[in-house]
Amino acid sequence: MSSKKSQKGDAKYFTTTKKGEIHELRSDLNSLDKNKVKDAIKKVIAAMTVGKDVSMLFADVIKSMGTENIELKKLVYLYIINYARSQPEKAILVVNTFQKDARIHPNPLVRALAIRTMGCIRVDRITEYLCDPLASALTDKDPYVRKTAAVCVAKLYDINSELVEERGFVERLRNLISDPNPMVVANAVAALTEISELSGKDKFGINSSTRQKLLTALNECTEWGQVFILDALAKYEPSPKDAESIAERVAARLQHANSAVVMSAVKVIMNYLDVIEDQSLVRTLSRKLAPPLVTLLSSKPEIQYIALRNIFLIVQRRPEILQNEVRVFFCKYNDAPYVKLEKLEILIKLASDKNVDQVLMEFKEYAQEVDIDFVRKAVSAVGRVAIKLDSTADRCVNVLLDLIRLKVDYVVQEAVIVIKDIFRRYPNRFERVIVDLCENLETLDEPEAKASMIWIVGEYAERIDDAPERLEFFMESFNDESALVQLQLLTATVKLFLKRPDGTQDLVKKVLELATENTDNPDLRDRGYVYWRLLSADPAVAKEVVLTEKPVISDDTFLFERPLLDSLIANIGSLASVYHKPPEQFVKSGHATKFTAGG
Amino acid sequence: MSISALFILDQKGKVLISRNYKGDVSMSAADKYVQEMNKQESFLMSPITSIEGITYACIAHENLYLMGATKRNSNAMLMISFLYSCVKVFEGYFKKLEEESIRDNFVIIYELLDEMMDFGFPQSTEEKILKDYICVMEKHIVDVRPPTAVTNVVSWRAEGIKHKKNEVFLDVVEKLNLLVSNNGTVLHSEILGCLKMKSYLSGMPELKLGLNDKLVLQQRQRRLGSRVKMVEMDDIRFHQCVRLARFENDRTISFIPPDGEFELMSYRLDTKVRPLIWIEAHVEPHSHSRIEYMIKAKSEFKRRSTANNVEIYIPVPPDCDSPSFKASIGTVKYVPEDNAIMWSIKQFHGQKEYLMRAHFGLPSISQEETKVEKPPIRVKFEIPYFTVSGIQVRYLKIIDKSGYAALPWVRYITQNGDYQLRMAV
Amino acid sequence: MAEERAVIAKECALIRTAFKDDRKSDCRHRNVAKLMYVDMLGYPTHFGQMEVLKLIAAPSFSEKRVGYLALGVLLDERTEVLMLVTQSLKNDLHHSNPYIVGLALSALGNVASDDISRDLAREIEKLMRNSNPYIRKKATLCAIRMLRKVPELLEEFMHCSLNLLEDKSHGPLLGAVSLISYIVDLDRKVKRKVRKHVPKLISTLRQLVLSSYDPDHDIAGVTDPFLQVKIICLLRKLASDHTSTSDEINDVLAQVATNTESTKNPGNAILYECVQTIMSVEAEASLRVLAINILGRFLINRDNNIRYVALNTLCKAERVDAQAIQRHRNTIVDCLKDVDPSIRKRALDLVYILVNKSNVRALVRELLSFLALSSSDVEFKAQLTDKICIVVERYSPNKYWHVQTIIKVLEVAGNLVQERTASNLIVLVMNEPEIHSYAVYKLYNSLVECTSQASLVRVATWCIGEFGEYLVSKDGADAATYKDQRFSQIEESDVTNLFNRILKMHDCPAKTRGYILTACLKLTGRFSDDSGEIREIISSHSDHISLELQQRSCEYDCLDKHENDEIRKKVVGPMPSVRTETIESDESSAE
Amino acid sequence: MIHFFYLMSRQGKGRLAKWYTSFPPKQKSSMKREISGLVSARSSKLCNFIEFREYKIVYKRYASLYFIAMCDMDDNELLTLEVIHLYVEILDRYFGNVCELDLIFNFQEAYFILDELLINGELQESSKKNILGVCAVQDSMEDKDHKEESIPTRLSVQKAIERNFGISVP
Repeated sequence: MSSKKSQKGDAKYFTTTKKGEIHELRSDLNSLDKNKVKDAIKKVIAAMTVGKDVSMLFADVIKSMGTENIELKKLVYLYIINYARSQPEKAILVVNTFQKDARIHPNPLVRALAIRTMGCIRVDRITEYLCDPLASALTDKDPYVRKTAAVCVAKLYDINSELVEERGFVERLRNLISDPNPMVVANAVAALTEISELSGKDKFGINSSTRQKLLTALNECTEWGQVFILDALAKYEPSPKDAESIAERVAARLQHANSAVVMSAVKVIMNYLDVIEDQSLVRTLSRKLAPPLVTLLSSKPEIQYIALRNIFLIVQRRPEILQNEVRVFFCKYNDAPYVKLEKLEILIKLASDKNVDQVLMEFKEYAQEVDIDFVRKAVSAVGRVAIKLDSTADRCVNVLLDLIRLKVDYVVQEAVIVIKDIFRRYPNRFERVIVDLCENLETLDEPEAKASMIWIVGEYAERIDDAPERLEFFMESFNDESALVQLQLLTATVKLFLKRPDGTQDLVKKVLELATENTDNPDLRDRGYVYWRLLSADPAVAKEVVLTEKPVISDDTFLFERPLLDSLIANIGSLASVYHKPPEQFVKSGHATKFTAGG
Repeated sequence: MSISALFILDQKGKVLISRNYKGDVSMSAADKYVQEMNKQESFLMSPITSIEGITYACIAHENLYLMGATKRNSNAMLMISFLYSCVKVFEGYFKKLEEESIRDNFVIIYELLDEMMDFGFPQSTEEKILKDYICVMEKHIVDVRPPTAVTNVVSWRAEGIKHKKNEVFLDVVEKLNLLVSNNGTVLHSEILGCLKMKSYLSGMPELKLGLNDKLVLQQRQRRLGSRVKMVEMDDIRFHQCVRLARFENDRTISFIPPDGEFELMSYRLDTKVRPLIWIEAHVEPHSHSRIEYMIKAKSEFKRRSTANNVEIYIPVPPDCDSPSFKASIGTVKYVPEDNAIMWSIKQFHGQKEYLMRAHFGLPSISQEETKVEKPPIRVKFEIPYFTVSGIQVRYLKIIDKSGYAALPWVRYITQNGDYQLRMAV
Repeated sequence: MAEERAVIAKECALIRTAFKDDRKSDCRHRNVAKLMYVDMLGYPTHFGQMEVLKLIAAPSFSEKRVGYLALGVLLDERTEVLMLVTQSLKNDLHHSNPYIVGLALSALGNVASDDISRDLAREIEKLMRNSNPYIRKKATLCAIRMLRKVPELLEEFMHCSLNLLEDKSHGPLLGAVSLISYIVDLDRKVKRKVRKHVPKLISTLRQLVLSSYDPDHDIAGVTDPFLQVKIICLLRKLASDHTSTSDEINDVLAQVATNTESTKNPGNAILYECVQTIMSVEAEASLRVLAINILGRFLINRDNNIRYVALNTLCKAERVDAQAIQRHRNTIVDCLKDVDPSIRKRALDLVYILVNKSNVRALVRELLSFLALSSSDVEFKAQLTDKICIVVERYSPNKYWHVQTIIKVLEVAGNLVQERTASNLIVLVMNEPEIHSYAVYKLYNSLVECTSQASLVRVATWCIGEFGEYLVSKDGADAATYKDQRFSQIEESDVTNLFNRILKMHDCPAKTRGYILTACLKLTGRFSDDSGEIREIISSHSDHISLELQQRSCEYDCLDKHENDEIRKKVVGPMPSVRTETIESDESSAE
Repeated sequence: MIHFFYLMSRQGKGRLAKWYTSFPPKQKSSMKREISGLVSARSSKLCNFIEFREYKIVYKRYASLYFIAMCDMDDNELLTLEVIHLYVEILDRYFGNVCELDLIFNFQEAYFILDELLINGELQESSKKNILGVCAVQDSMEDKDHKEESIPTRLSVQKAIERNFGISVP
């Protein structure tokens, strides 16, 4: 079956897939006609683009390396980056031209290109040849070459860190921080940060003069350069005085159009706020953070997402910053699904006595939407607000009851899960709703919902008349249940027996047998034996132990622990802040290096 | 903080072009991501995803995906912002960024990718400057050199620009975002304003812009008297040409503009605004047979203003049929692609109220396993010569060494932003 | 995409409105045809279901044709309105025009529900005897559909289908063989009845194999490979576990195996079926050799498809001819490294079969090194892990090697192994007092190195809890010595520090925490806990959000502090060993 | 048996989809999506079989189209390839040097032919001649109908789709 297609521009290169293709290309590459050669190289690159292996043309392609046509030269270089590693023997052949281009070519564009490309060829033997040209490039008269050379030091460090140390390139890089050109400074900062991360050591040694230079460059360099500098400053551990002056200068960046600049500025300030002693300044700076954060929510959805993940951390750390902004987190119909889920989390965090009615109305609205994930989270959110704010618990429970009455199965399951936590937060306050929950007992099919319901039956066994029958109902499918449910069923049945020993012996015997003899789950078996031994030794002691009073769960159950939160705040804007995991948990190599003050 | 490799994928996840910046992520990593995309509904996937130790940051553009991959704890905001900058640059080069234009320009895209990022560090993403040394037209000349602007303090403007007529156009555009609950309370409203500038000025001009910004004016109130209306902006963001440190100091907006069109600043006002156009909807559904709508539209701005090209979108069920309408003004259309009725009113004067009725049939068989979505009512409009916030340009001073005189032109307009009223049913 | 969606939405709106307009009923079949296209693109078309029924009930052939086609595309057996079509179907099955009967049969064969099958089985049985082969073949396949839905209808179709084996046309014959194959799978008891027809099947097959060129049924030089394969497959079903039938078909299988060309795909399809059959019936030794040779050729074939089916056949043939497979061991192990995941998967299944008591050490070593290398394909890695664990459990030459090997697996892929692997290891250790100390030291050392593999963490935690006393005593350390492996005694605080380290990990799952709490409870009876650190861990989860952890923490804390120390001692005593029958039965169910 | 027969363009666009086992709509679309991802990710050097959930996918690419059959695990994969090939050959004879466009504009015919080839996912006829013969007879019966109505339906459906759906040819 055939399909026809118009061909124009570079697209025509994608269609030449005939058998003799390589042969033809080779002869074209060796042609005397410059245009033919150029066309052939484009075809080679096109083939490379669609994933075809054209490495066998290495020797033919590099013949054109010496061309004075920059576009062509770039293509040849691109080819070399791609295939040098698979052809290390031949890669040596190109070193000469590289060195020549890098050192003596009159055009800075070519000099920089050669430096940039050589650094991308990760072949060990070539690396040595890179050192001399790199050394001269670092002091090139053209800033374009210098800024490229700065990055190249980081590349070299990645390939061969010893060589970099040996040749004193790190020292030279530090010198570039004093370069008159802001872009050179920015790239030097980026390279030093990279090298510090790779080595796990502070290669920066920020001191009062470099600090000054960084702040000057911050005002002058490109938006990306500003991000490099801000990220470096965020790692710096300033004295209280330093922190004040730097934070004040950095605050201006909050007005930048580029979201990455804004986020990195927020990171610097959030981290410095802990150090600053002047509380009125802390208040001023905190106040300045809110508006730019809210503005990020009018950006592209992906940016909103990252902003929201970070705001989640920021409001946990400094709740005052956004306490009056709850409305901006209300979900819009056309918000991306991942944005909606994050907004919900923040709404829970920002819910307070002042705004709780409005927030609950919103949750109720969301709980009737189409997206199941979102609906479940909205239901759970209602409960979590109840756990957080004592004064609102009654209202929240009423909303949950309304939702349960809709009889949508996943809404009911989610509600059961969260109501069990409300019971544990406010004992003896909402037991009236048990009746409503029991009505839905048989529709539960998710382990967590089942486990929660079973716990409720066991915990309130003395109030639920038919508690034995209800537990027996679950026990019929004991072997098919997940461990979570089995464990709860075991405990609940033992509790039932201890509370209502009459007529429940058989049931407890049955569950103990199921848990110890019929299972291959060692944990469940242990639990079974613990209960069995307790009950057979002394039921009175068993009662004391199993029904022992449990502390009320606290309102901060869903908060991050302080060390984790600190680590995440230190990483605002980075992937760690998006995953809500410290970097060491998802990054294999690399280190979170702090930059300490060097005087 | 870097992107290890960058991929541009087509709608089905096929790699159209890629660039490996660091070498620690294999180029087949894209396949893993696409597999994951096929497993999940792609629009549900969060923009940052981790699969087997590799993080993927991805944005969707038209029918394409731009994706960056990394193994490190990179700066996520930088990754996403950079991808958007790529889109902007490519659009500047090829008008439309789509499969076709990528295939037709892969050489230039390689060049740009090489110039915009080095070893994962974003470098220059100013389209106008890049065009100075990476061109669509082939240049065989040897001496293409990096423009000084690439590394300059003023990295957004080339030197030696000349225009016959020196002019500046300034458009103040405000968008009103509104979210109304289904019982008619305004949940949230905010104004997103933006100053769009078209600058055709020679040389290296210094510009200074004065607004009726409350903080500035309060300082100088005595001198000006109290007759000027003052606006307090909650947040301001500036183009990188504006001297932020200076603004932080004395709230002076001073800058050397890029040549041509750009967005000078954007601002946000988080104030309670009266909804400019208010809609009430009454719906009567009879399932499996028909559904009826009664819609009331009210303009709540001043009598002498006029909203142009007003479009009111009322959501309807996706499987309704046989539409019929009756409206006291304007035209009504069933727009099946949006599952909505569109009521359009060319000119909606202030302080007016209009009515519209609609009737649809419904099929006797309903769709399997679907829950009814409840999209909101949306309204589009434009009100010229008017800003909701009341912001005004007080002056725009232009100073160049050569001393030419240049004329600034200023226009104001208010539009709808995200303007949503939730439906009761 | 968005563009397409808009175009479709607009078009569908027009179609919906046209459906409601009686004046436009002559456009109906065109609109329904469009809806089929819309459906294929994945958009809803429920509003057109009633119109489909109207088309089917219409008198003209062209409307019926579209209607029935749409029935099979826009509706399926679960569609509620399908029942409404029963009467129309019944009418059309009696129609004088055979093509209209054919349309109804095709549609019925593709979408019949339980109810419709019951209602119309009679009609279908009659049509299977129709004089027109076009109708016979369709009715026969329709019968399969009905049996799929309502197996009790078997008796209804049995007799008729056997008669069809005499059919002269390939269509009905093919259908009959397929139907009988299905029946035989459904009810093994009918095999006896069907076996009477084996001679007929053999002669038909022989004719096909030996026939000269038949232009109507020739596929690349082979006569009707479809029918041949179907017959061979049916013969296999009839002959497996049945000696005399096996004897009966030996000759024809040999004929097929020798006379079928293996250069092209149709021939290979037949050979593939034939080899599978030889492997699973009681074939003569010479025939078996023939089959093994064909497989050998397949295995080294350059065509990946052929290699794939060769591996597939070997997997199925294991029961009979383990020896033959062993011959190809190296080729098969190589296939594990193939770039093609489909081939890798098959090869893995085979390697699993290849392992026996004598080669288990060597093969497992190879698989383990392979496991450590294969990082990319997580799914494959999980399967590989699973297979390694099963063969170790089954063929392990001694318990030390067993424990050591499974721990290695847990270290590399502890997040991928099945629950069963962890619990089996625990039972193994538990039931063998002599390796208690060896295992606990081994696991402790592993855990110190690696806390990221969930299963390893749990197994180790459990064993540390149960056998912790060995860790902190000189005698325990000595008892752990095995060959040149020696261990040194550790401090109680080493254990509590390790537990604390795990608990402090942000992503430490509740399950693991539960294991640690119970282990700590047990350790209160095995350690001195002078420092009170164990007690601290126990009480640390008393207000935990997880029900289970809170319960454990509070219970254990109360027990630990209880004045009646005797009870605590009794509770934390060594766990009774586990009856191993449960484990074995478990193993077999896992296969 | 074949549970699902699917034609897909290289770009992943569905061209024909026929289910012989019914699944809920959501599952259908997710299976389609996954299958299309699995198939198009495989290089031409790999074998034509993929294990997918409890099924096996047998597929083959003909120029710009993938022909995909989702069948039982223990089906004869090589024979299923032959079924696919038989279908392709019949299409080719029916349309005369068939191309993807033929299937786009005449998808009804492609379905009609498939209904003469398979029922309930089982092969009903192995003779190309027979299938082409009965299709021809039915086409002529249809044409006769239309002469009476004097509307050339088949052609007009084609046109309507062309016009209204604005199908973009790949």
